[in-house]
Amino acid sequence: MTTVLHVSDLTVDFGGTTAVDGVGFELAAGETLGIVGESGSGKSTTALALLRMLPPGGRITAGSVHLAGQDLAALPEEALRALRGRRIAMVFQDPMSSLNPVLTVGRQLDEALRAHGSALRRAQRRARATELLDLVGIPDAAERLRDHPHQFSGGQRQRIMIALALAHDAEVLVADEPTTALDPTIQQQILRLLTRINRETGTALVVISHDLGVITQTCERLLVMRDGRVVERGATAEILSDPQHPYTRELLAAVPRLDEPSRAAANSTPGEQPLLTVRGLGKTYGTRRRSVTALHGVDLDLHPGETLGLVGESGSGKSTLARALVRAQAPSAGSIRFRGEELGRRPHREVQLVFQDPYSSLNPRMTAGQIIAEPLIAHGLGDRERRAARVAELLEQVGLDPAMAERHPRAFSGGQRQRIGIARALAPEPSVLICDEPVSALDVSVQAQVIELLARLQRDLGLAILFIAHDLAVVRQVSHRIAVMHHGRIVETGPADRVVTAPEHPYTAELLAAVPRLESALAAPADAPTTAPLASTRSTT
Amino acid sequence: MRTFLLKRLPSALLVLLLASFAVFLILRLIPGDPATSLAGPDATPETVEAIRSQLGLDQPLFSQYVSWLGRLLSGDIGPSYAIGGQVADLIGDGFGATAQLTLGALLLVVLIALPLAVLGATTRSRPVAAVVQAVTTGVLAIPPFVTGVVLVLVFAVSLGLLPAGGHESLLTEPDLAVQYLAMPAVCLALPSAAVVARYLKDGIERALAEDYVRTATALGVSRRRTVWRHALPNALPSAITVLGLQVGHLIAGAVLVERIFAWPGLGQLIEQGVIRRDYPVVQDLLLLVVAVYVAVQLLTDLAYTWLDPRIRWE
Amino acid sequence: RSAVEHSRNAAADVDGGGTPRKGGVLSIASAIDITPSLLFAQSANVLVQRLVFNTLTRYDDRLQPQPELATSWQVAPDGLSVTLKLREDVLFHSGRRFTADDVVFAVKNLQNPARSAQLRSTAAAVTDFRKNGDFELTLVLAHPVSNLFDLFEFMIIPDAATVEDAVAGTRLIGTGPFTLTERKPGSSIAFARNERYWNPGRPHLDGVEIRIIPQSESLLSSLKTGQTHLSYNIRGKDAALLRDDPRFHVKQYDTGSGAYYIGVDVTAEHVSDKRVRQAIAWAIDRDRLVQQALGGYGSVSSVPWPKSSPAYTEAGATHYRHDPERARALLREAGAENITLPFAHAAEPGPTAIAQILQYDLKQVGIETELRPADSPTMQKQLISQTMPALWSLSHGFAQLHPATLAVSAYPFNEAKNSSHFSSPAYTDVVQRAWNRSDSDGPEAKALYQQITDVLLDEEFVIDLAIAGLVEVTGSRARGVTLNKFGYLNLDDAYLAA
Amino acid sequence: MTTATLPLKSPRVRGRYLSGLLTWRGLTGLALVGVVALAGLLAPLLTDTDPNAQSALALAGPSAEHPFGTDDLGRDLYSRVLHGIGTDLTLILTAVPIGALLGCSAALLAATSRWADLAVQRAFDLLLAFPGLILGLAVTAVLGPGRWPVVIVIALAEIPGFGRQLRAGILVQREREYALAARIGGASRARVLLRHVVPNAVDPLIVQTAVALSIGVFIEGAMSFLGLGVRPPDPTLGSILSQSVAYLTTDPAFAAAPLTATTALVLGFTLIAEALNRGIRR
Ligand SMILES: Nc1ncnc2c1ncn2[C@@H]1O[C@H](COP(=O)(O)OP(=O)(O)OP(=O)(O)O)[C@@H](O)[C@H]1O
Ligand SMILES: Nc1ncnc2c1ncn2[C@@H]1O[C@H](COP(=O)(O)OP(=O)(O)OP(=O)(O)O)[C@@H](O)[C@H]1O
Ligand SMILES: [Mg+2]
Ligand SMILES: [Mg+2]
Repeated sequence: MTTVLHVSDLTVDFGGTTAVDGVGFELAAGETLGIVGESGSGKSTTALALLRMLPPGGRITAGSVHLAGQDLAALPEEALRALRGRRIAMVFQDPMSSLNPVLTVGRQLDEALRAHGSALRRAQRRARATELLDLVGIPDAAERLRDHPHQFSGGQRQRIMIALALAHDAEVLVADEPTTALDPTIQQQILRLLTRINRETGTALVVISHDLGVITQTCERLLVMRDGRVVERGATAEILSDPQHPYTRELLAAVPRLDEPSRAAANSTPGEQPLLTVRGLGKTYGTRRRSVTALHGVDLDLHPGETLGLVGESGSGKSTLARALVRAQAPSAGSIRFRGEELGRRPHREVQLVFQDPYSSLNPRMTAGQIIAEPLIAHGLGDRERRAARVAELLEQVGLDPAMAERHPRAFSGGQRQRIGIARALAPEPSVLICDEPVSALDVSVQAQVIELLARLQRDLGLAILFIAHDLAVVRQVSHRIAVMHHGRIVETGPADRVVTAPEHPYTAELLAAVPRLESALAAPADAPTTAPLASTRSTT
Repeated sequence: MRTFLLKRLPSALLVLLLASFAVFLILRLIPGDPATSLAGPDATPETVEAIRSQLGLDQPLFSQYVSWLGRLLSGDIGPSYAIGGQVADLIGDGFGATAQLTLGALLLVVLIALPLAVLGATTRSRPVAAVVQAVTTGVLAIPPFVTGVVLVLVFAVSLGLLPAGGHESLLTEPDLAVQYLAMPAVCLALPSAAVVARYLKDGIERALAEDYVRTATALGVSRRRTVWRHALPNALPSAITVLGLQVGHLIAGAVLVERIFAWPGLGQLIEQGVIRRDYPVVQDLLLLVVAVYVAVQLLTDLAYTWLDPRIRWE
Repeated sequence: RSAVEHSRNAAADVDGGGTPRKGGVLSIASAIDITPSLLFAQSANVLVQRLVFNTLTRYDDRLQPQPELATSWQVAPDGLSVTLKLREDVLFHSGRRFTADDVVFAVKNLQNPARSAQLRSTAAAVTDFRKNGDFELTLVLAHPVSNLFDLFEFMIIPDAATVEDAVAGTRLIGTGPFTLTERKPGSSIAFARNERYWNPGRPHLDGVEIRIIPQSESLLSSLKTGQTHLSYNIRGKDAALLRDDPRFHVKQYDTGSGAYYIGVDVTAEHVSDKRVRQAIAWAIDRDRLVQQALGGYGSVSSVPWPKSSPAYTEAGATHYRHDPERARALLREAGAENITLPFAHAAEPGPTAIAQILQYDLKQVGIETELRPADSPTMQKQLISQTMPALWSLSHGFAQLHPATLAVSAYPFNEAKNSSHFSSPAYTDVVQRAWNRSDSDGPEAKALYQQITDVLLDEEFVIDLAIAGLVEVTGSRARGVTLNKFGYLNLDDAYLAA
Repeated sequence: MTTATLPLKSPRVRGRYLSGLLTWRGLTGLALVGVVALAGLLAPLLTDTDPNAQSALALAGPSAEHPFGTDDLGRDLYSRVLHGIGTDLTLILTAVPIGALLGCSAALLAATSRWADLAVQRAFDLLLAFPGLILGLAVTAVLGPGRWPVVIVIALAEIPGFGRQLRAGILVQREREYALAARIGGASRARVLLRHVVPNAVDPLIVQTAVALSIGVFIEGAMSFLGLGVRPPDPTLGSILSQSVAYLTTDPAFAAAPLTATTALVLGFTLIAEALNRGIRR
């Protein structure tokens, strides 16, 4: 096997702090390499450094990146351009902002195709673009070339990003968290696609993910990173079965497994009377002429001290439901009763939301203390001193140092921000906490911290929690009951263990089957030659 | 598009009505009156009174306003007081000339601002950046009345390349018209071009820092194409808004520039109208300017939604 | 095609030589457009009047009337009537023949207050018309009128049928050498040769074009680039530069283009004392004013009369000189030291410069002034409604002819009603006596003019400062251009040299 | 909305402005504005010549006695330009804040309801649609000539700029999740707007202010040219400049000094604006 990519001693500095410290690896044609590691350990930075596309302020201070004999770290910009996209391609971590909002998806694919002076005619490029979209499972591909990115769901956008990177059959494909926004079924499709490409065109793959299941399924070899260094490397199966470094062991231990039974019952016992009763909830977005119905008559009960897990396809209406419950959006139909009384138009003090994206929900101009104190001020709870005491207490409850109250959101890590969001939601002493994907962006170790925190709060305060997530293993672990959403409807509700082990609805079964497992990977590498078209079961718009 | 217009038209009409009221009042607030202008420098107060009543200026203000609106709606706006001729003819002639001037200037604004902005946003060479900077600010610092006079001195008086002033219609004598148009249009366009260039440059710089530009780079799209095809379209919507605002400034600037280049447009007419307190001319003209401006705002909003697909969605 | 050439093309090909040549279009640069409603009045732009129309008589350089539409005239010995013989070969542009009825109409037209004619009082002195055939008539006067020929110089003969169109600015029908072909308000006025003009072989020119160029710098540039051939709106300082340029011919008219003055409201505090007004007259450095504000084109003068006036005397013109000591002494005497007065002026650059000069000179003798710039219509409204502040500065005309014309026609000097709120029986008396007489330059008349001058110099309700030069700048090709005493442009003999 | 790749110890907001200013752009801008402003401020110390004192020596070129020469009325240009800078700065430093305040208030008003928004937007249109000449004439006519009309016309001209900027910022920020979070937390509409949305929407205003200052100088000049400016004989940069236009061919030195001062001011404002802008973006 020939080596296509040879990275040695790669070091990246951000104005004094070293983000990547002496990373090195080799990649042969047709090989697959996974990179895992703590959030902030330098995974994305490494990937960006490979193409020399570091954000302003970042600099490669040492090392080399040899692609087929050329050192990318030292190549002139023009020569580098000729390689990017054609020989080494990249899928970025954040699909939402990585697509140009004012160009149609067709135009962007076209740009990618013509970037390297390909001799294709206009019509040929069009055909190829359609093919690429089709490949990543966007239904109705030819039609949708005319749409703009905002007209696609988050998961679809992530797949468009992948289609762009596939435009030129590059020798190396670097995929940074390619499936974070995807539910298990679609995630499965994408992973199969990557595997297939790897196998058919001999493209070497570098996959970055915090989801060990994903890595297991796609990558033969593995790097584990921490604090900018590679702490462990080797064949995936070996590392997973016999981790050497303590951090790797920690990581593995924290991975929730789908086959572990729910721990919720041990944690708390739900009350008899439902706290929150939702009946026939409907929500339609858009104008009369062009509307999207996100919720079709959803019924839901939430009891005190209970955690209800909510899973479902991306775009099935989970966030819409969450927002309706906290009255951030008026529903188009149905009723929401809290303790038997209809909720008013304004947000209710006792129903609070923890946002999907912690960072954007924190006001960048305020300190953590101010942010947590806001609901207290709004509801006129306590005077200045009492509020300060309460903020300190809350911070301690979520496991943060009260001294951190003076810091701005920017100065916290992802997991810490998530906890600030939780502290804020807890401040007005709610009895219902709605958590919208509180862990999707976190690596397993931080994820475990957050889950532990929620469990403790439920135990101590008897909170009712609606827990929305993609990751079924986590959901099973924390929930008393699980509800499954599909196309704006709840298709199945039941005790957590029962839903996972004996799904009643076919969609639930499909979802479960798609979850990548560490064990299965160890047993038999994901081959399942699915050359069948990667058709999607869902249709968007 | 239809719904957009249907939604916007009522408020646009309301703006026009308010504007008519404002125009009417403002004119009456300015001291001096048409009768004294008409009566000449050595008139007696009696003569002035006679002319006032002949023009109906002794009527109560409100009835003057109503009869003006009535005339406007009936389409017969009548003769001017002091300038001579029918107001409609005066405005019609001036409108053509001013449209020629402002549209020419607008075109220049785009032609100057676009390359300047792109150059300023993308250059890595400090001297080039400094030159772009100097041009965009120098032009804003030197008032058009100086620019205009200097242009005339250089290109007409010294070099004899262009006529010092005057106007030909683009429709009948296009080759001559362009030569007459050159200096006034440049003079009018420069400050606006500087402002638009500044906003555009800012927009391009911001777009260049976005993730989607990073995507284009990662795909190997060339630097030039990245700037023109990926960053620029994102900077355009807000630049279009600024351009729309500049139309107002161009119309206002026409008053100065038309004067310097003896350009027979609405700016001259407004100035003459104001100086002679020719109420009908000024009133109708200002209302027309407001209407044009409101229409331009409608157009920029339309362009905005066209350029930025996200807005259509909402 | 080059627009530069095109813009000069107005002057079509004419063959060389210094003798009058036929053909070509003379292009005139004017800073101000005409005001159609003021066609029959003296206003800022009177270039059109004598191009399209004719007058009855025309003054020569010695202020002797010469025939124009009137071939001869006879003033009755008692001065109560005048008999005119008219040309018989004159056609209006419409083709209609000019007759005595047109003269009758012209006089009646000026009597109409809506025409705002400054010489309305003189026209109003005509009480009856006696026609003797189509080409002879007698005007009967209420009293002897000394400035009768001023009226004949001033009064253009319009076509009665279209006079309303004329004041609306849509159609001008006269008997003059040129016919109006097109007017673009604010931009240009074009004329073509009147092929049936009564003066044989005239005019030489094919046509005339007046271009309106409000900006002084641009106006100057249009002359320099050959776009225009003639202007009367060149600022003094620019004229001074052009004087040495062989491509231009600069000529000054004795009539001047009006006189700059400080008007005084004699009912206002402090300045109601005539010593204060005299002090102001002493305080001004008129030489500097002429030098700095008029570029040297003008002459200092304490009286309204330009050199062309029969009332002009050297002693009068130089009565007040720059003498701050004397001014201060007068102020002390009047007990008006360290006073502050409001001072209105027009907001245009020229008047603003003048106002600042005056302000500075007054400050040197202890009179603070608060400048109040206003645009011309505002000034005019204040002037006519007599609501000017204590001091203002403006310019006035109508002193270039018979002194009586000034006192009965120019508003600032009007004996009956003026912005200064000034009236005195002595002034009224002397003005009426000067006006109500049939001769205008006999010794007795001159004595009366001296009396008027004396009253003006003593009372100083209008403090004259300087007579602005009437400067004609022609490109070297334009020849034979003249103005009448009211500034009407006469191009009968004008031609464009090669 | 990326949660990763965020610098952990990024400088604070104030720090970002400061670091923006401490670049070659920012420092040059500060130096330019500083020198000109100081010259204006210290005019009485830098020259003891009365800026309004006239003499027979008109249009003299630069000399020891008159470093910039004299104007057409024989006044010392050095003194006039220095005092003119002072006047200009006073004018725009009064007018721009007033315009900013009114524009921002209007934007806040617009944020309260759809109708208010519509009304405010159309009011801005109306304000922008009137040619400056008319506005200047009307204001000067009502108030009489002097500084206030200039201040008012500049302020009126600036209102829509500030208003639109802030409104746009509010519209964007209002849709951000933190604003929603504040609402769910129970904050009132006014509190969400004033405490959360506005502080995040004001960044562009700092740049807008710098632009507005340049435009202020520009408007002052235009008004002087039309004879609507500050009451003579008080010097302003605009009035000296418009006076000098008549002598551009014969005495170009007349225009040089005011032109240099204006250009330096505008260039300085622009550079500062750009520097701050870059600072924010970093
Ligand atoms: N633009 C930047 N300026 C300064 N520091 C940066 C910048 N981008 C990243 N860093 C720092 O570099 C380190 C590595 O960041 P990187 O984005 O590579 O992490 P990661 O492993 O991809 O994390 P995640 O799993 O959250 O995506 C972090 O400590 C981060 O603070
Ligand atoms: N503001 C909006 N306007 C129009 N359609 C919307 C809007 N927000 C959401 N939708 C649509 O409503 C549907 C449900 O969206 P929602 O955000 O509730 O999905 P979700 O289940 O939370 O998905 P994910 O797992 O990706 O977060 C989607 O089809 C989406 O396209
Ligand atoms: Mg990352
Ligand atoms: Mg969601």
